[in-house]
Amino acid sequence: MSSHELKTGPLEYRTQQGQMNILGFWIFLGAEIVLFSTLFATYAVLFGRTADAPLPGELFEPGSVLIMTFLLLTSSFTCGIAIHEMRRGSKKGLITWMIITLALGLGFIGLEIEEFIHYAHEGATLQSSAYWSGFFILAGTHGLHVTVGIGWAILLLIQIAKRGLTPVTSRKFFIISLYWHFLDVVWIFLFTSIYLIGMVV
Amino acid sequence: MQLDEFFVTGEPLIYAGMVSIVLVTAAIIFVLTYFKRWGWLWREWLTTVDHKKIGIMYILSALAMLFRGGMDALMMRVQLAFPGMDFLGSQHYNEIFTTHGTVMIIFMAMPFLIGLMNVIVPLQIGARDVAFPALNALSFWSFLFGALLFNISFVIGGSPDAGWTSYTPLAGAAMSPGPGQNFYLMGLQLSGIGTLATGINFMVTIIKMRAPGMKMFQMPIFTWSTLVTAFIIVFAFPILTVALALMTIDRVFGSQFFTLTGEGLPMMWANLFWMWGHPEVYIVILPAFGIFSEVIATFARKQLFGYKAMVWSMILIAGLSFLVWVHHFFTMGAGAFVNSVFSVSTMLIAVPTGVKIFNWLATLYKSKIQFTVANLWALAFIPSFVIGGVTGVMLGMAAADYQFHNSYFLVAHFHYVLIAGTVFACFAGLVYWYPKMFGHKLNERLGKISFWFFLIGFHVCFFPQYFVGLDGMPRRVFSIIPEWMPLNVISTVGAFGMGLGFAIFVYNIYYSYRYSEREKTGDSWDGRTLEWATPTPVPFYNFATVPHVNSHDAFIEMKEKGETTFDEEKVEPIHMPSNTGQPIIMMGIAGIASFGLVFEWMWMAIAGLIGLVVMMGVRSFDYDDGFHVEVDEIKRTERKARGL
Amino acid sequence: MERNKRHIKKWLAMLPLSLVLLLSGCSQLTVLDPKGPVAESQKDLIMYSIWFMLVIVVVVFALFTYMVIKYRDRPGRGDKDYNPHLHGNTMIEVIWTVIPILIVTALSVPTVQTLFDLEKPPESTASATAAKEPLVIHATSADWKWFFSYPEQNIETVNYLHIPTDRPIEFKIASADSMSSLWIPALGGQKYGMAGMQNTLYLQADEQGVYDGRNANFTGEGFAAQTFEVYAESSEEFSNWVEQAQNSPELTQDQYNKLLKPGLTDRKTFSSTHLQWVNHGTMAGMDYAIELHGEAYEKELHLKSGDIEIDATDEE
Amino acid sequence: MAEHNKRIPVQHIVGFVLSLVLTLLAAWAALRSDLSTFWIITSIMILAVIQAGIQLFMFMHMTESESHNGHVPWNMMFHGFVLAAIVVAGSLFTMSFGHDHDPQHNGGHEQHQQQEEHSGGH
Repeated sequence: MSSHELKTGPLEYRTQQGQMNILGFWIFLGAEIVLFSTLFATYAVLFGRTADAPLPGELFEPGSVLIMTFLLLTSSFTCGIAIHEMRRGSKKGLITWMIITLALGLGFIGLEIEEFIHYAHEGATLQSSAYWSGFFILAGTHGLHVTVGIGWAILLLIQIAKRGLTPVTSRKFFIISLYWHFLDVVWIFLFTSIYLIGMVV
Repeated sequence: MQLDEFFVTGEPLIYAGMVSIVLVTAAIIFVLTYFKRWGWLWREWLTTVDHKKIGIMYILSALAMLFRGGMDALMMRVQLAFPGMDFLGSQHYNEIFTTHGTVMIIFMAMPFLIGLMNVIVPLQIGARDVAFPALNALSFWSFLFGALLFNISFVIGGSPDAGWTSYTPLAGAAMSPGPGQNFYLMGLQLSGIGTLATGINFMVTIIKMRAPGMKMFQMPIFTWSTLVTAFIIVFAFPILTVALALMTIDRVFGSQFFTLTGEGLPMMWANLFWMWGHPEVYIVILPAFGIFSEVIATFARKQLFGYKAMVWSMILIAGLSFLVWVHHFFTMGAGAFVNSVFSVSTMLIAVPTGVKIFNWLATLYKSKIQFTVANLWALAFIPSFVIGGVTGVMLGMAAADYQFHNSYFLVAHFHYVLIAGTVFACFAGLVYWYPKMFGHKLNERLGKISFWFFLIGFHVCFFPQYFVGLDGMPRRVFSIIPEWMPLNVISTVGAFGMGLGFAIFVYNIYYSYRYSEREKTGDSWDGRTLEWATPTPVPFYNFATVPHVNSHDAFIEMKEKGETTFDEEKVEPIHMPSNTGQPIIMMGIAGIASFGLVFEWMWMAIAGLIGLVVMMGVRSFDYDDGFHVEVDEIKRTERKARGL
Repeated sequence: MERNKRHIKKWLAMLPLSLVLLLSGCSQLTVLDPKGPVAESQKDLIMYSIWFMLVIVVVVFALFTYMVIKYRDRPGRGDKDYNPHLHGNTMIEVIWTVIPILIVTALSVPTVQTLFDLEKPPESTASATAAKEPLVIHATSADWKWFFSYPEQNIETVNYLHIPTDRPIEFKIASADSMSSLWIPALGGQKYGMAGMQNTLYLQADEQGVYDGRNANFTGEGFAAQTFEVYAESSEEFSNWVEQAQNSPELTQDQYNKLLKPGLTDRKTFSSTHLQWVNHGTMAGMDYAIELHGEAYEKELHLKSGDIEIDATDEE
Repeated sequence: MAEHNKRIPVQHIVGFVLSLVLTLLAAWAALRSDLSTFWIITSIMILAVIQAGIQLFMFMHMTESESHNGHVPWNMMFHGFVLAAIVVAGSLFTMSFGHDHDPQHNGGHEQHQQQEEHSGGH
């Protein structure tokens, strides 16, 4: 609970509380890795258990999946730029790049929902087989994380508009940037192990 | 849903339970209203973020849960001693062993230890609170509402009845329809979230908030055990979260993870459950090791032997704990190779554990042992735990495990490690730190009587179970063949001995509250670590001035140098967090959402979920930065506390 | 205070002693009184490990007793033999790290060996004749009963089985619904039965007799009653029994479906097996029972202890 | 320190380009190359790990010293990934390796074989 404040360095690291919140979030991300890996493990073990539902290779379309991947990769990049702007002391830059990030995220979510609806029409739903349960819950959990991230970032944008760049607001933005990049990391593995492998095997 | 489906009907024992719940609730409401204590309760306890108060609430809840789980145990023992009496029917017996296991592990052992961590760890490292005090309160309320949700099941909706392991497909929607199993899933889910938050909280606290000068390898051993435990929690609990979520989705939304239809794989549940479950065992045993180390070192009046080896063995145990989960289902038929791998990794855990046992023994070498009650619990742990440990190695030998598995041999083993390890540690820790928490010691004479009843009762109860297990008695049966009767009767006698020991312990709390001498100094036992450097009762800011630490056993060094935690020259204003009602409200809403999901009332679940999201938003916009305690107030408080 | 300490001593001295006494009486315990080569090898492994464990227990107890008595804080002891700053000793710590490693190694080797041996049919020990082909029996559990199908003999029994002695039995274990575990402690360790999967367990009886078998894995309300008896008899007697059984009525699918319904049932014998319609151990057969009786799992049996005993006396 | 005030975030741009290239490479390997299934899976998993590293080091500032958090973030990520490997590989090892999932088809643990059978049915 020390209130000593450093005079230099990025704003988000200047108070001990700021450092601790960021550290706590890193630890939380460690837990998130395990959370997703459990879903990956379930998916992997249930691979092939499609029962009467269509096979993944029949439904996956490389085109839309690649677009989704590029949307998310780009949003991760723009989110990085937003933090770069924040560290340069530019509130406007931060807000602008963050809004771009969210727009890309929304695009990703839109495509994912469309994809899920398409699969459901083809007869692959949460209920249709163990494999598809694994697929929808794994991809869905990631999608839910992205959605939560968008809502969270909107709250933070309101706060920064009101309060400007302070150790507290910049800490909050730094943390959500960690979250956003992390979702990109998860997506890379999702893209690789669900879609690419699903289309190969 | 009809009202008679909502309430459990037809069991006299459960009617009695309902009546007592109503009476106790009415009594509490009456007392609070009559003495006009509602405001006090809200300000001092329900909204508190003080780690000491949160710890005390954890411990009190855990004691209540110990009572509940203990009653379950006694009922089971009565049934097994007199199966002909038809005391419990099969269904009722199944519900009771399910709730006994779940309550004892999730709602007793873990909260009890987390409670002790809460009270002690910040004091041991010279911190003024944990890293995230409001999150800490949130953890507690999530545990409490989870526990309430789980415990209410026996009067509303029906208890879960698929065992604390809840193996699918038995626990799935097809074979266990109704809210019972949902209570298990949601109760554990809700409290599990809090446990994960606690893990993160304590990791950050210990890493970032140690007193100046205190290096990692100078931390008190209980703090080390907490750090290692927090690490295990962070990496193990997400697995449980996912497993529970998947089964919930299976049951409520019809997915096919662990079902017999849609090519589901029921055994995957067992796999995920034990991937969490085995680390969980170490979550409840490592803090116990830490407590024993503190207690033994204090009452042996001697430095802990092999401090570094103790720390490294804990780290090693933590690592290995993630690599042995398959030994819980060697008999699933994964083949000789898989079983060999996990058999060897399981037995390897005996190595660091053995090192710890020998280090404790060596701590006693050339010491001056004082047989206080706390130390009796700690000393009794060593031989008792060794019996549990060696039989654990026997269970780890997969080929032999085919005969031990699912038998009372296994039941005896895990009670030997969990009671002699965790429960003894809870008692040792509570007795040891009791004066720090409540300002007076527990009566030693009553404490000793309760200790001997509990210890002898424990061995009488569980030692025969090894043999009845080798005679082929499986666990979880409510009816037995005549050959197993004599040993079961002996077991039951022992169980009542333990019950009596616990009752005396509880009476001792009341007796000591009335008659024990109040503590005058903060150093009740001539302690070695920083928690004893604070005055008793501990001021809410813990340390007026934080000492500089150069060694473990920091307080020994301070006493040698004549230092205290109140250096008038150096007092500065102290920044403290404000109380907040958000955690209890947030978790109350989460409790309502969970309750809705238990009964699959979607309107209620969705409304609760929206409320939860709104509360998170409120939290995000809350910029309350706490307050400062001024120098004058600190000086006044400290002078009064120290009688200066 | 003083009396308590004496208690500790007395009690601690008695514990290992009682352990030895109890162990000597152990030969009556089912698991330690094996009736076949599989249980024999497991018993040998258990006894082998028990001796190690006993040594560890005795050493720790002796050290503990010594420390507690010698270094207790008694009046007039003063600072003799008291060294509060003794912080460790690398040499001795290495020793007590290495010894457990050696013990673990000594336990691992026979464990792994036995594990691999148990995956094969036991080699015939009692009879001098050459190794016989294992007798295949499909053991299928359903809530809360056991079906034993003999595909070669084309017979099926419910809740009991006959086996010839001196011949390996190859159990093909599966479950129609909840996960179960086939355990005949006198003949050897258990293995799970699961729907959609098939486990193989080799057992063998060397001695004739009637042995208790059961489901050891919790399956719900009727779990305690999910038991069966194993009749191990000479191969002639076994052949006679098979002949007799082959004269029993055939098992119809309708009848089988009724039997699958959750509940208790008494012994039955049929001259055909259910394997002709469904093998619950395959992916195709895993949802057979649940599709058939999905609703029936909700119903409670209201089973009391007395019900089970009546059931047992009904048999034979 | 100086890096934070630079106008153009070189590190981010490099990271972004790299991640695009790696994604396309993985997609090519999976969809267009003639590699065997085993090598495809191996190579695209390696590419994914490299990409994850890019995010962690170049975007998330996992190791910057101004955080005053030392090696802890790195430590958590490292152990998180170790555990992920244990959970995924361990589950496959114990759930699929030795089991006879489908005795009639006699090849339960070889999943693609199973899959062919399924696709045959369609």
